[in-house]
Amino acid sequence: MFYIFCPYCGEHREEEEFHPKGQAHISRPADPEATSDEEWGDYLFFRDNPRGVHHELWVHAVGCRKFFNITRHTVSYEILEVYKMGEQPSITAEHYAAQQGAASADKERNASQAKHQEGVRA
Amino acid sequence: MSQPNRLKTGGRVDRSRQLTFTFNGQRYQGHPGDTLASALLANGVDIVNRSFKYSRPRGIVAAGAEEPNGIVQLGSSEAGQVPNVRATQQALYQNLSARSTNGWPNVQRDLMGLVGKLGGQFMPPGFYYKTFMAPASMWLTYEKYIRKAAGLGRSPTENDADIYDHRHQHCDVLVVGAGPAGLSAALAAGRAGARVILVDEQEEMGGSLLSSRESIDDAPATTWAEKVLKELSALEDVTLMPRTTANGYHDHNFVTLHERCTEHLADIAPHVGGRRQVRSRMHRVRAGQVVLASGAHERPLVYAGNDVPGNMLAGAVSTYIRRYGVVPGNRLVLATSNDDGYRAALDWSEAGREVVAIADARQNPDGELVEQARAKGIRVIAGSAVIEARGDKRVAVAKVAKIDIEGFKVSGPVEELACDTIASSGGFSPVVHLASHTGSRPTWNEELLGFVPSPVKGMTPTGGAHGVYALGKVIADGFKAGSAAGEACGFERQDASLPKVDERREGAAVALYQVPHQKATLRGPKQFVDMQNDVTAAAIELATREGFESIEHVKRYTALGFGTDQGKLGNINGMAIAARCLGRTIPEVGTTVFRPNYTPVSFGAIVGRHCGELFDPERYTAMHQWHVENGAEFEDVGQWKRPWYFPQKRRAENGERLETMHEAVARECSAVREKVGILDASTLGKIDIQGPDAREFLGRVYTNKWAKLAPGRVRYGLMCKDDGMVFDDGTTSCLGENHFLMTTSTGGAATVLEWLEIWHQTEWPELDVYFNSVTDHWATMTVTGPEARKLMAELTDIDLDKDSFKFMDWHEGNVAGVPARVFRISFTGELAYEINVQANYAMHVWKKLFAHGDKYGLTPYGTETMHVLRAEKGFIIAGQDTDGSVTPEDLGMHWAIGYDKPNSWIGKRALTRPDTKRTDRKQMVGLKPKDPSVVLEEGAQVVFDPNHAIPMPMKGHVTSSYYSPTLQSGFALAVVKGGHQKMGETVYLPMVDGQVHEAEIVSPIFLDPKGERQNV
Amino acid sequence: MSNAQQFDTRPAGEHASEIAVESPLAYSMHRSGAPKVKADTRVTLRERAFLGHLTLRGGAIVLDEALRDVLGMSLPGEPLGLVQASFDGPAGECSIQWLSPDEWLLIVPGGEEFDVERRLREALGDAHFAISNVSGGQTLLELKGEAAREVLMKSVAYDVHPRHFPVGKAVTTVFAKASVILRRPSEERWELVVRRSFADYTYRWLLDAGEEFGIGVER
Amino acid sequence: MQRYSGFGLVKHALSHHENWERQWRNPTPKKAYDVIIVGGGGHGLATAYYLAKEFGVTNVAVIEKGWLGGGNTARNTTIVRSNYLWDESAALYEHAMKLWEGLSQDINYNVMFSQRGVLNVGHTLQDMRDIQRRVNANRLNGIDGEVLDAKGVQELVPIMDCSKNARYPVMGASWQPRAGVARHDAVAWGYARAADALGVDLLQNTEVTGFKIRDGQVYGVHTNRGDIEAKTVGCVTAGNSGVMAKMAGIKLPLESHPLQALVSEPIKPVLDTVVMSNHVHGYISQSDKGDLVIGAGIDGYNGYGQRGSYPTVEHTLQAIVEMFPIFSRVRMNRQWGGIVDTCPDACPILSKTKVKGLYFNCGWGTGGFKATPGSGHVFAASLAKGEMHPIAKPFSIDRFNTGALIDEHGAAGVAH
Repeated sequence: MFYIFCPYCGEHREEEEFHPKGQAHISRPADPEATSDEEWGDYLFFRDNPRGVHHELWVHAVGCRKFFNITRHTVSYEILEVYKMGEQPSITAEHYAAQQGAASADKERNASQAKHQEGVRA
Repeated sequence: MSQPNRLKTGGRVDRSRQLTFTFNGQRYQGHPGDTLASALLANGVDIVNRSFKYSRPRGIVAAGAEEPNGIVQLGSSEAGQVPNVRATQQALYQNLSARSTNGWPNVQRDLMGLVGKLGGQFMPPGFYYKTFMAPASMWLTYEKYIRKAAGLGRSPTENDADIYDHRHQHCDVLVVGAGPAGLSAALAAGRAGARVILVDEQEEMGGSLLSSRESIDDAPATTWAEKVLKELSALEDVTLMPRTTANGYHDHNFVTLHERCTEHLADIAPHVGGRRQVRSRMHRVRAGQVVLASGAHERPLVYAGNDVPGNMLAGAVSTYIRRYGVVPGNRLVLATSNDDGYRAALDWSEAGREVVAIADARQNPDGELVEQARAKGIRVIAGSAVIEARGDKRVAVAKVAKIDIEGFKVSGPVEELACDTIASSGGFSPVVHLASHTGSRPTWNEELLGFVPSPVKGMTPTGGAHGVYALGKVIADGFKAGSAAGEACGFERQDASLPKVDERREGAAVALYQVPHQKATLRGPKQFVDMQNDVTAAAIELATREGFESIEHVKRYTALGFGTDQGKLGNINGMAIAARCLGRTIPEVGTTVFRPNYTPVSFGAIVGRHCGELFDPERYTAMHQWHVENGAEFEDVGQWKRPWYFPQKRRAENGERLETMHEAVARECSAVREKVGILDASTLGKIDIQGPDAREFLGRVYTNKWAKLAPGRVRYGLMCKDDGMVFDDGTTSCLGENHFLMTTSTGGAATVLEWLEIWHQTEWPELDVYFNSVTDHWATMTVTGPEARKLMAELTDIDLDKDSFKFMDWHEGNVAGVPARVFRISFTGELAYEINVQANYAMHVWKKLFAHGDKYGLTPYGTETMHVLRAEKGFIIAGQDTDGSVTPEDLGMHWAIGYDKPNSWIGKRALTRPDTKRTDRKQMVGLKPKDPSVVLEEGAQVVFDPNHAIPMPMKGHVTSSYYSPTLQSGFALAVVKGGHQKMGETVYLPMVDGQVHEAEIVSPIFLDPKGERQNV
Repeated sequence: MSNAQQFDTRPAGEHASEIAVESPLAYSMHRSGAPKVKADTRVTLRERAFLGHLTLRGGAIVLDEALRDVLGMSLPGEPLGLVQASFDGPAGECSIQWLSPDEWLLIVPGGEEFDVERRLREALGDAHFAISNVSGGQTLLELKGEAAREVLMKSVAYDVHPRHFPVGKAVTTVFAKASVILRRPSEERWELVVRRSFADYTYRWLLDAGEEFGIGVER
Repeated sequence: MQRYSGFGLVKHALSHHENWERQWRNPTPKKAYDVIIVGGGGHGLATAYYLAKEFGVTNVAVIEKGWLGGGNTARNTTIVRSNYLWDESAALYEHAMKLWEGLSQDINYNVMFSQRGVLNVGHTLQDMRDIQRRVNANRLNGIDGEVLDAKGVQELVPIMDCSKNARYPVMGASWQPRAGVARHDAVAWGYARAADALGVDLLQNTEVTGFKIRDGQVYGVHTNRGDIEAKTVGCVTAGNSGVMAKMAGIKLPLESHPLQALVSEPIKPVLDTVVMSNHVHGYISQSDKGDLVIGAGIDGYNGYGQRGSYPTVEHTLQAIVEMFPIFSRVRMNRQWGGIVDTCPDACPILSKTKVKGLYFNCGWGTGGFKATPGSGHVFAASLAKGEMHPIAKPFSIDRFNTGALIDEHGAAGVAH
């Protein structure tokens, strides 16, 4: 059972207070009418399903009722990062892999790159 | 004679007190401090059970959680029955009553044993996959007999008399196991000031110290344990929990502890001061750090006949002698691959019984304990092993021979030694179970000949749990682990002042698992690996021959490790045998992964208080007591209890009877259509929406328009998900220019609120709007029917004139002296006032309405009548008439779809996808049965051709169906493919009983299509 | 002004006192009874019914200012904070607690909530905020006694150890299968703010969980 | 193939079981096959078997990164039923049911398919509406089923609490007598043995690391044991399908979630039928060994860890004890988790992809085990003919773009 840091309450809380709400950073197309059926279907139903680092949307349902993002490893279940709505993750799959691979990797460089990595959408 | 195997002195039992217990109906004596197993052994009870598959007699093998055989049915009353209790873990109490789980007619003389003996060879692993196939129709019959042999103990047939409890715990450091490592770890963390929980599964803390031969600070090891426990119990933030098993290790250092609160006292918890006590309690622990001091389990050697009663683990023999004062036999042969096994021989000898010989698999055993044994004159046969135990119901002979471990063969003549007990030790397996519960796979350590835990974040193994066995080192290791754990939680490092423990010179152990026999494994007598499941070395060999090469395949094919002991004794031996057969090493064969529970836990403990009336909250409205007192039948709607209907008494031939639901609903419906009825509608969700962008927000989440709704007005709204499917509906009132009150369906309240929040917080944070739930603040009562205005007029200062208080208006004022918001909305099609008052005053208003309503025929009605009335008007219930696959268009609600709104409201885009544009989608229609007395079944399928062969094409189904006293006919709402274009056509509804009903497709609005009745 | 509609839900006028008022626990007391406080009672339960409960939404800075103006008290400075103050009026105390970054629960003596809301609305003027009166929708339960913490440990997953839950803290958390607002206004007192429709469940749960400590109900 | 029978067993016993043959070979991968099946679980093995047996395609490799039947085949609660609501699903699961009914004989391996019936219990009026709707639809689709009232349920399961005092009293149930349970591991082994006998190469410990795709056509796979070629590749990798699809540059509307299950210690037979409840959320049967086999719910987050959250297990046992209060003292032995690949409409994907020759069979959610023979059969037909089998057609990936979902949440709402 997860122990989740709520970035708004400022402390760890039991998983039972939270609900997972699927992949983070799924934004509704700005002009839905302009999307093709395929694009609309993609928006509705197609999600990343990585075996590894995943960015998720959670809500502190029995708590402050705020939505926020969690970067979590889907095999180890380790929570790598928690960040508020509107913020971007500093840890991504690529960053994590690099970190695991070479401890000496320049963290700052990776972090700045992270924002441009594929798979992390605003 | 009483307790023939009980020593006069020694051990931690209280000989001054006798406890009487029964086993298989026979009365025995034991003492406080005994387990059921130690008491049985003290009384010389050899056979405690019969094995699962072959029905072989079995005795106690171990002294703890690893015991595979001593599984009993406990309980003297039916409600106190407990299946599958491990005798080695059950404390003895006065009048304990236990039975063997298998054996017919009894465990001593068992007829199935004969079957096992004769038929055993026809039951290799997986035999059932290869047989019972012909004829196919017979399988259920075969299975009936197979099932008869199933199971160990039995379920009680009565409900549990006991209660259970949960406790949520938080600590800095959780120490699992209170042996030398755990005690010392707890001490280090506790002294540092950390919040520490120390748990141990046994009745008494101390672990191996309780049966140790060694001294600490020149005193018995138990003295040190007592001293440490005393210091720990004086520390305010240290919690000591004996009789508590850490049974599951979950993510992020969440550990479940099962505390057996009264199981050592009786099979049903005794009351204290007239109050119930819990039988057991689950602690849900969130720990900063976990120190795993769970010790190690001794591995038995696998030799022929190793399951005959009298074969035991060497360490268990020592434990019974030193801790319980019980010598479980007279003449011992010890088989060992290491020094540690010698403790059993020394203890046995010191207890005054004969050690016949020690068969040591090592060529040159030379450790300190070996020398001590030799000094006592015990015969040590080096390079040898017990290759076979002989005996019927108890070991009679040990066959000992020189063995060649490398060549896996017997290399010398066989000597038969008369004895009644064979103790064996094949080394130790660290108890890594908990460490692997969260997915970490243990790693093989060739030096230790065992699996040790792989790293788990926040967990530190210590002592035997990672292969540190020498007492002095264990204590030091524990202290270090405890100190480090405390430090990781922000406390200061503790300097160790360790006690003095003499270091013992230890000879190297040799790797021995299965002992070779003169005969090949498949041909020789059975060598048991997993005793509870009767898995033999031959079975494992056969599995590998048949191509089951993965250890998971071997385990599943043979059932190795699937017993209630989960392979604590057998798994490593089984892997070693598989490795031998496959010509691989143990780590090549695989690792062993464990799942919770470490030891079984009763369902009741996991359930805790969440059962019976506390299984799920019952939510009540403010008028609930009135409903109860007025005889309401209730319907479960979500967690709410809503009045379903209010049956009244009727005269009957012999006195009075209650109305049927049909009668009550007919009466309630007529009252609303003809006079006035009242419904408790408080359960509808209510969301207070405030902010300058509230109106814009509504426009985006509802399908219809909100831009022009003026204060004082109410509007119905339909909500879709972005796939275009309807998911909730309700009315929203404009309270102020920037202020709205939204209502949702009863079941949708929480969902809708979260729905609004997710869109606001993740997609449109720029909109200035807040949502607050006010569901519970307001009580809502719907007064509806032609007489509603007259009744209201008696109680309110609101101007009810139809021109000043119009349909879909809301006004505020007083009702029965209580400030109220009154909404003129109608779910019945009649003139209706929805009165909202603060819930604390609701009962007053409700009762006043009745005080005044009698003369108008005011009738309370429930959800069933509400459903009939709304269905007559064609109003939908989201979730009943919709199922997540229905669009607003399908419902025929074009009027509620704002295609020309400036924003792309939620659901709009999806309505233009190819599938949602189809004209033959299932569409909402009314159905009028040709025979008015027919009430169609809700869920009946609609077909166009009832004579079509099966499978018959289905064109829709009935979503709501009732009898209407107003229409004097059954009527239904249904969804039918292309239904909107099929008005007047006939459809058919084939029923389970073979009847086929005919119905006509009509408008779903059966009554007052122009809405004149509600608009008066 | 906020263009929101404010509504006093309490009866006023000369006959107001004749109007029966029922707390969320009225039915529970009727049905499950209320065990008496005895000599060996280690935990007691008391309902503090009919207080004024207001949910405040908005930015911390503007709300803080308004609150100072109207009640002379500040918002808690930190998340999970609970601030109490004496209420300048006929009766007792009031409290304000953090619920979320833009949400606070203000509890005032019963009957004062309408006036407080009105004054707050005035003070807040054109700012973006919301105030919802939820006085009928929730009630406040008080747990006292040496076993109060143990009863809570059976009921909430939240850590109620004094090191983690000092006086002046307040959290929303899971309570058995419902949710509560749990507050610690003083060393010896815990408060549970419970939704009306879950009050009976919470009450029955507390009686059940408190049985072993001889729980008593003060009325 | 050595034929299994009671007589054979006796013969082998007399020769000390020394002459049993391997149930399947351990072949060296060939350079190329006609068809490659990625994933050696029940569905993959069944696909290979039917390819060889029904469609004469025997030059087939099944590539499994671990051990055969080691995924959800080894971790489910073994329930087999076909009483699905929508025509498309009903056709698929009933197709499977018919194959189950002769499976042991067909593959000469006793999969212990035990038609002891499945009850889906209703506790609310809406439950009963849904049950009636489903049973009516089932019967018109030729699937057995009836609606029982509370009394009927009580007669069938005397130990169940069907009293009115329950928090959510039992109001009735649907009853499918032909449904039941099967021995899950045996299904994989039986198909493996039968496929192997027909010449299929079962390649264990072989991991596909990529697809060989040229001009939009698949022509093989990369593995840790070298490249293997085939112009038809069927991917049947359940929870790992998303990962596989990504390698081929395809997106699937799948999310992999933990699904937990647990067993009690073995007890003497006490429950003959399978009992499922959507509303209180639990399902239970008793195995031939005596274990109560209990299924828990799906955790809401994505997870490949083969474990879920503890409260899910608590809630499940609360439901079980609510329905069967006498089980309060029975003890839970073991819990575990599987990885279920779920689609937004709770229905599987059996589909071609934009890569020619590459097919996916996935998204079974909680319904995978019971579909094994049917899934294998229609998928084999599709691979053999290059055209989706009519039963498989509605389960195309396209439906997520056209909107033609088959929403089975009602039937699959509780994991099974």
